[in-house]
Amino acid sequence: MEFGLSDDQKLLENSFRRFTEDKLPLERIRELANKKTGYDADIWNGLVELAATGVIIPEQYGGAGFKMLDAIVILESLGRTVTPVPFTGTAIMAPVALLTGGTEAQKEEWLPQIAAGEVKFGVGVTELISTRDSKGVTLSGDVLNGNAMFVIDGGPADMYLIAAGPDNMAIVPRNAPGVTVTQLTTIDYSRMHTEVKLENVKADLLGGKGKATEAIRKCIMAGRLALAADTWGAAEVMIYKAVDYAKERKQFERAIASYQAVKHMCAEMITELDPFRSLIWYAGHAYDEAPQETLINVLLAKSGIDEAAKFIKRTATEVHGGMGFTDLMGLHYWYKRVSVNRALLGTPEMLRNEAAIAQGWLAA
Amino acid sequence: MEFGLSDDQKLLENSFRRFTEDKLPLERIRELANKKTGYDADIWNGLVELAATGVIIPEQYGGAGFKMLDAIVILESLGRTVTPVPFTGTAIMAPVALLTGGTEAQKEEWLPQIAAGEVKFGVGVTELISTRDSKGVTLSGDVLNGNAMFVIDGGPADMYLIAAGPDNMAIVPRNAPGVTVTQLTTIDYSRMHTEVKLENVKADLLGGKGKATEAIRKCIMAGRLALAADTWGAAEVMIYKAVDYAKERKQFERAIASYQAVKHMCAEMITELDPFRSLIWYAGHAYDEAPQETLINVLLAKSGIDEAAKFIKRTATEVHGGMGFTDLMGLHYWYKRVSVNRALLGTPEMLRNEAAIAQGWLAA
Amino acid sequence: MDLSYGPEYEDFRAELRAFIEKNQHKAPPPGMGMKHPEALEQDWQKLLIEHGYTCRTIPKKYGGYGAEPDILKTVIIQDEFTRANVNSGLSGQGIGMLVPTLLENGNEQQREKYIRPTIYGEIHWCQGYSEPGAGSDLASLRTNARVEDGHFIINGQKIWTSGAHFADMCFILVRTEPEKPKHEGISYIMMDMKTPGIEVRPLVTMTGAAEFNETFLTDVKVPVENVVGKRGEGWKVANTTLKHERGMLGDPSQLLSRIESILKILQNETLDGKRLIEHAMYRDRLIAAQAKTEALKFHSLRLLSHTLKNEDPGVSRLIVKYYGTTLSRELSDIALEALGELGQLYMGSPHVRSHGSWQWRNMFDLGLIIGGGTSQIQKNIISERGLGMPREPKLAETK
Amino acid sequence: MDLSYGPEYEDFRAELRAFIEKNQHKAPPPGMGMKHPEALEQDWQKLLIEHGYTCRTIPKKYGGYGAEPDILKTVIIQDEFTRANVNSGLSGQGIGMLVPTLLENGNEQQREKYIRPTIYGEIHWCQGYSEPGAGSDLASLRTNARVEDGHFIINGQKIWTSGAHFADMCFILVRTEPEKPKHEGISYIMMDMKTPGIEVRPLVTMTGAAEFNETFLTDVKVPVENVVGKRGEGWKVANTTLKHERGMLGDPSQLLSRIESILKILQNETLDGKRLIEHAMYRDRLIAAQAKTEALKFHSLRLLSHTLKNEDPGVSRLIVKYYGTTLSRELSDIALEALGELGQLYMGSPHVRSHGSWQWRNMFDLGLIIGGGTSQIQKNIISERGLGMPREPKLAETK
Repeated sequence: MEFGLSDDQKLLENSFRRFTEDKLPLERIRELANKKTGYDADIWNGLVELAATGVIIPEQYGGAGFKMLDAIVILESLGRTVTPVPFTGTAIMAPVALLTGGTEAQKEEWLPQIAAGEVKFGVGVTELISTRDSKGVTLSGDVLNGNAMFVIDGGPADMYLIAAGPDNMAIVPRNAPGVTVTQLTTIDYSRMHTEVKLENVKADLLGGKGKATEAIRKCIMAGRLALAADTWGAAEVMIYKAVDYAKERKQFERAIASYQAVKHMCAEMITELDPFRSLIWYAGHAYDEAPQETLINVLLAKSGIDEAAKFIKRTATEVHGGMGFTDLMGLHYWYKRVSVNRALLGTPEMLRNEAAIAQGWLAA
Repeated sequence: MEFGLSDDQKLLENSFRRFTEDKLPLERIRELANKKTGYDADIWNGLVELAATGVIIPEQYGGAGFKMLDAIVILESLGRTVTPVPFTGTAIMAPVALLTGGTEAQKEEWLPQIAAGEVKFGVGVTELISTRDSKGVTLSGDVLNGNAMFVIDGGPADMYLIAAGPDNMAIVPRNAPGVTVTQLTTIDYSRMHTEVKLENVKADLLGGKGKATEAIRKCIMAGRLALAADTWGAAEVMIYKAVDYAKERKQFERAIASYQAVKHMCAEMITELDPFRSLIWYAGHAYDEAPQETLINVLLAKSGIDEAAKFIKRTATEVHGGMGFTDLMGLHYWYKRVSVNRALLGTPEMLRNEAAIAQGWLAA
Repeated sequence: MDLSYGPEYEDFRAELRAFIEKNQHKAPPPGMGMKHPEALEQDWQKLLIEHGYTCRTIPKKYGGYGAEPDILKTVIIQDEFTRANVNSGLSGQGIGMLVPTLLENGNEQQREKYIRPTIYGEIHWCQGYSEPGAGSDLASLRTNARVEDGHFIINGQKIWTSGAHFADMCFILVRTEPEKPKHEGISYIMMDMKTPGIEVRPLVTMTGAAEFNETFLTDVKVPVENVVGKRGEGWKVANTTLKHERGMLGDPSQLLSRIESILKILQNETLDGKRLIEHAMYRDRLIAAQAKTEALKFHSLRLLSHTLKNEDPGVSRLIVKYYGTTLSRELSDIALEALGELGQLYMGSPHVRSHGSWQWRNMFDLGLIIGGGTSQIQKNIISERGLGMPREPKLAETK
Repeated sequence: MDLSYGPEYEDFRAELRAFIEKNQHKAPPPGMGMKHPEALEQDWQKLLIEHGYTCRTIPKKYGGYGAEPDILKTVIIQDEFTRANVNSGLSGQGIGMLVPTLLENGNEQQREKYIRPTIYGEIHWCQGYSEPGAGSDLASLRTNARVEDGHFIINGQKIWTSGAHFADMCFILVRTEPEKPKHEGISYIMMDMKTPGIEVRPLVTMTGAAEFNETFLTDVKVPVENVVGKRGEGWKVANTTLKHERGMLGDPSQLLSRIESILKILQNETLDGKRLIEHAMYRDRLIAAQAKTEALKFHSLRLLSHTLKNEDPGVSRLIVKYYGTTLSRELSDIALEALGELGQLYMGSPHVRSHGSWQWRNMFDLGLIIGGGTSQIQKNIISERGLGMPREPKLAETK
């Protein structure tokens, strides 16, 4: 028995940290953010070479056949460098949906392409979590109508998985007739989500009509977990950037890191952050090894790390003083990444409400 | 135009601060708390001599004929020394109810006795704010049945004003047949509230049947305001006790007041506290001068100072370190006073909900 | 307590309401002040000054309305413009900071020359205090000036010079006596932004906009008579100004109008078919923030009363910046969090609410928490000056 | 990650469940440990040790079960006792702190003499560390001992000696070499509480109870062989113990069972006819706290894994006390606030819930935040040792 990363996972962690840190010095992060595409071919191809896009895809479909916890190790690294790639949609949510609910033919068609980096998926499930500007997509016969908001990673996607109610999910090519894709620009320019409008689009339904209930459920769960791991990585970096800056920056003839106020801000940040890594890990572990425990742990993990990151993004910026407010330090790229993660696939308040229902504390 | 206390009010403030501080050194506070009576004859008589029990009672009924803001000045002082007297029930809530809704005969009977310190009133309105263990008192014909929880200052009271629904309030002697009084012991031993059970008690109704609607409304409002002012006074003392202790206490060869962490805790406390004094003052001013603004300001003032005091009671204790946790320093008497004030006549959550309704933000 | 709205004030309010009603079509939209005042703003400002609705207490001889301080009128003016959501005249660092400084520390000639065009929006000012290495420790600034031929020759770099790219003038702190202890060698100088040697570069912030600038100074020549107060006393002079700045930042009427805007969001937007206001969590937070805002409103009145009577309100004044900026951030947090994913959309995006101004506001609020004395500095000030706690003890010499 | 509950562990759990099921009628109620263990507790403790359900890894020769450390079994034991709400054996400072210290720093004779009776509840210990003037700065303690005729003669005053009035023994820190620097002149001594010269006075706390004592020591004679470790090395020895204490305080299974209790309150109590759980605010806060508790649960497992592998988990260990105690206070806050006025009732009052234990808990939680290193000290440790930030700089000599 051991709670923690295996030696293999530590190697994986090291190689991805090296890869993302090499690829994404601050100037490159800034440059790519300014493009607002949520994608970079060079990084994407590198990830494919490292077998990342197929991390949870079984070997029989051309993937690495690893577990969700391995994916989390990668996601932490991607968060650490606010990596502009459609990884959550393509390499986590789409494979989970396909593996859970796809027909054998659908798996054989799409999973090898994902693993090989030949296709990028955006995933539209927002309306199953909450409705604001859109009531989502409806299916009548085999035709889809409606619009899906905040399709995860929809910006650079070639293909979409769009939920139509809780039981159906359609595989929709971006260029299919009747599909209109509109980019939604959030404050985070490192990933691009979209609105997808469907007008009489003929549906290829995941697993057939009414067969996607479980696929959608797990796809949302995995997406939330991915965002939690991404936030964890980004938030940890913010803390250490603050600590390092405080050690360098002098005011009143002292490094500001020697002021108790600054020290305590840093102590509070790491305290809020650190335990959630274990909860995220456990939720990832449970995904494969103790499925019945996954849902509640994912809900608690994402809502918890979102709250911790809210505190950290502000406090780390304050430690940086005025410099934290400028683009010179670039801290805001991390700030914005965790801000948007918080709002996607369920705000903390919504997740906690769901957790009450999931535990039977409250009627659904 | 001037926002602040008048010269007369400053004199009033000084004389009450001197009086309460003289009467209540820590040892005396401890001694009286251990009695758990919520009353001390010596202090009560002193307050009567200072005309405090009749502060808001018009001169024609033997009172001082002052305004609510004057009462607030007194209440702050009483809070400052966690004074064990039934002032809120007797000198604020009961006179407001009588003045607003009493018949001339009722006013003439009770107000002079209150002003002269000859009678102490407990006031039972809790069930109009929320029901938990009790649904309150009902009136049929002219007979009362039911039980009233958390009758303010009911411990030392001779008389009770008990609401029976939103429109009726009964004047009930403690020793009337059918009345059973049970002391409810909270953590705060400086005031004693009670449960009052009524079995077929014949009612003397304030203003007559169905005539007490406005009296009850104002009585609750004034009670809340009184608790807010009391909390303000108690919380301010906690801060200055913490500041003084920090200046005295040395650890690692320095006064702990020179540590930035301790300084910032004190700065945060005073920042949370101070602005609410102005809001409480304004609410007290509005009570007489701009009645239509009173309700919302009272709701915001009490809920706000309750939250501030929650932070202050904990932080002031932490500044005192282990000593704050002991009875040696006695800080806990203030801690407990503000804790109980918070829960009485509406918790902050309930008051904020009421504020939403009062402003028409939400349907009642 | 005397808040009686006697007949004089009721009349005043009625007149003001009538004025706003009648003239609001002439008013520019309430703006962020990120550009030089144009004719529209200048005309509106002129009208407001003529009626005594702005620059009320600035003496007539300098172009102001010349009224005696009158809190109630000040409050009524604030109230009514906020209520009507009508532009209440020019603000900014010239009117807010330089003018009070000149009134307190300037000589007659400087007052006559600069106050009138400043309040009429003809001269727009920027502030040159902070430097990249001198933030909280402002007095460690290194921009310096030597004197040659009746001129200061200024060299160095300033940061956070908001509006420098369209400002006409800059009031700047420079080290004129480098040999003196750090607080004693500083002078407060008014500098024409058209002087050769000034280069202004936009400073991009986290909001993506360039609300501020970096300003590089190379042999900038400024006449010696442009010093305000005495040479070497700039630190004292600047502290007058900083005091005014800190007063500006807790603005409760701005916060009150922000609460109104959030309320509209909560009433109009829905989540799962239910209005946001019916979701207890957001409503509860908004009202908790409203309580603090109302408290700040009356607290400000109390401070004004003290000011009028020349009383020192002690710690009560020192808390305002920390309280106000923290509260402001909480308000924009509430707006964003209630809006969920929609709250994360930014300028130009489809579905974005209020043009993304809540996100802008939220980031800028964080900037305000940091700027003009971080919260940590504020808490030092509150505890030391307000509560009499000891200053950071002197350190041993390190080698 | 290997959390597989293989057949060995499933069997272990099944056995344990059967054990609890069969024997729980013998168990004393889960208690606060505020009295000397009596026969009932001692018998239960004996039964648990025999089955390896407590004192599992303490060597057999000292009376323990003598098992190899096995995290999964530790977790299963914790889980099952918590789940069944059955007394999981004796705790307290003897078992929690002295025994590990003796195992690490004691000599063989001391181990043989004290460990067995301690874990069997025959010798109950109290701790004599803090003094009225030595709290966070524990090493400034002034209780002293001189040596005469093979004995320490101890004089001074200790505070926070919980259970001193019924303890058999006390492990105490005293200054034995006053001439040495403050950390170097301290010794760790085991003292019989029946020795003449010891006076124990109850220390009333804010809870109204006397959970602690003040202990006055006048010429108390203790044999020199009762020193643990070397004379003058007591600071190091005590730090072993303090490490164990800090480990104890973040106990997630206690927090998890507290969440269960609060849940029952929210499900059973009503406000205005609606169950408290249906009031969004309390529910939301409870689940936010649950998230932190679950995080702490897995965090603790992670730390245990590190410990087993002799790895230093760095900052991750240092945060536990601060995180756990803060969380614990938030939980008791939720319980009290949800109960409204009823939550303010205290021991003995009509209508009081859970005998007032939530109020007691809430105040005691604050005591835990302060005790054993205040939150401020914890944050110093986290930032300095965990994040490598500079220690408080040396001060200049003041005169």
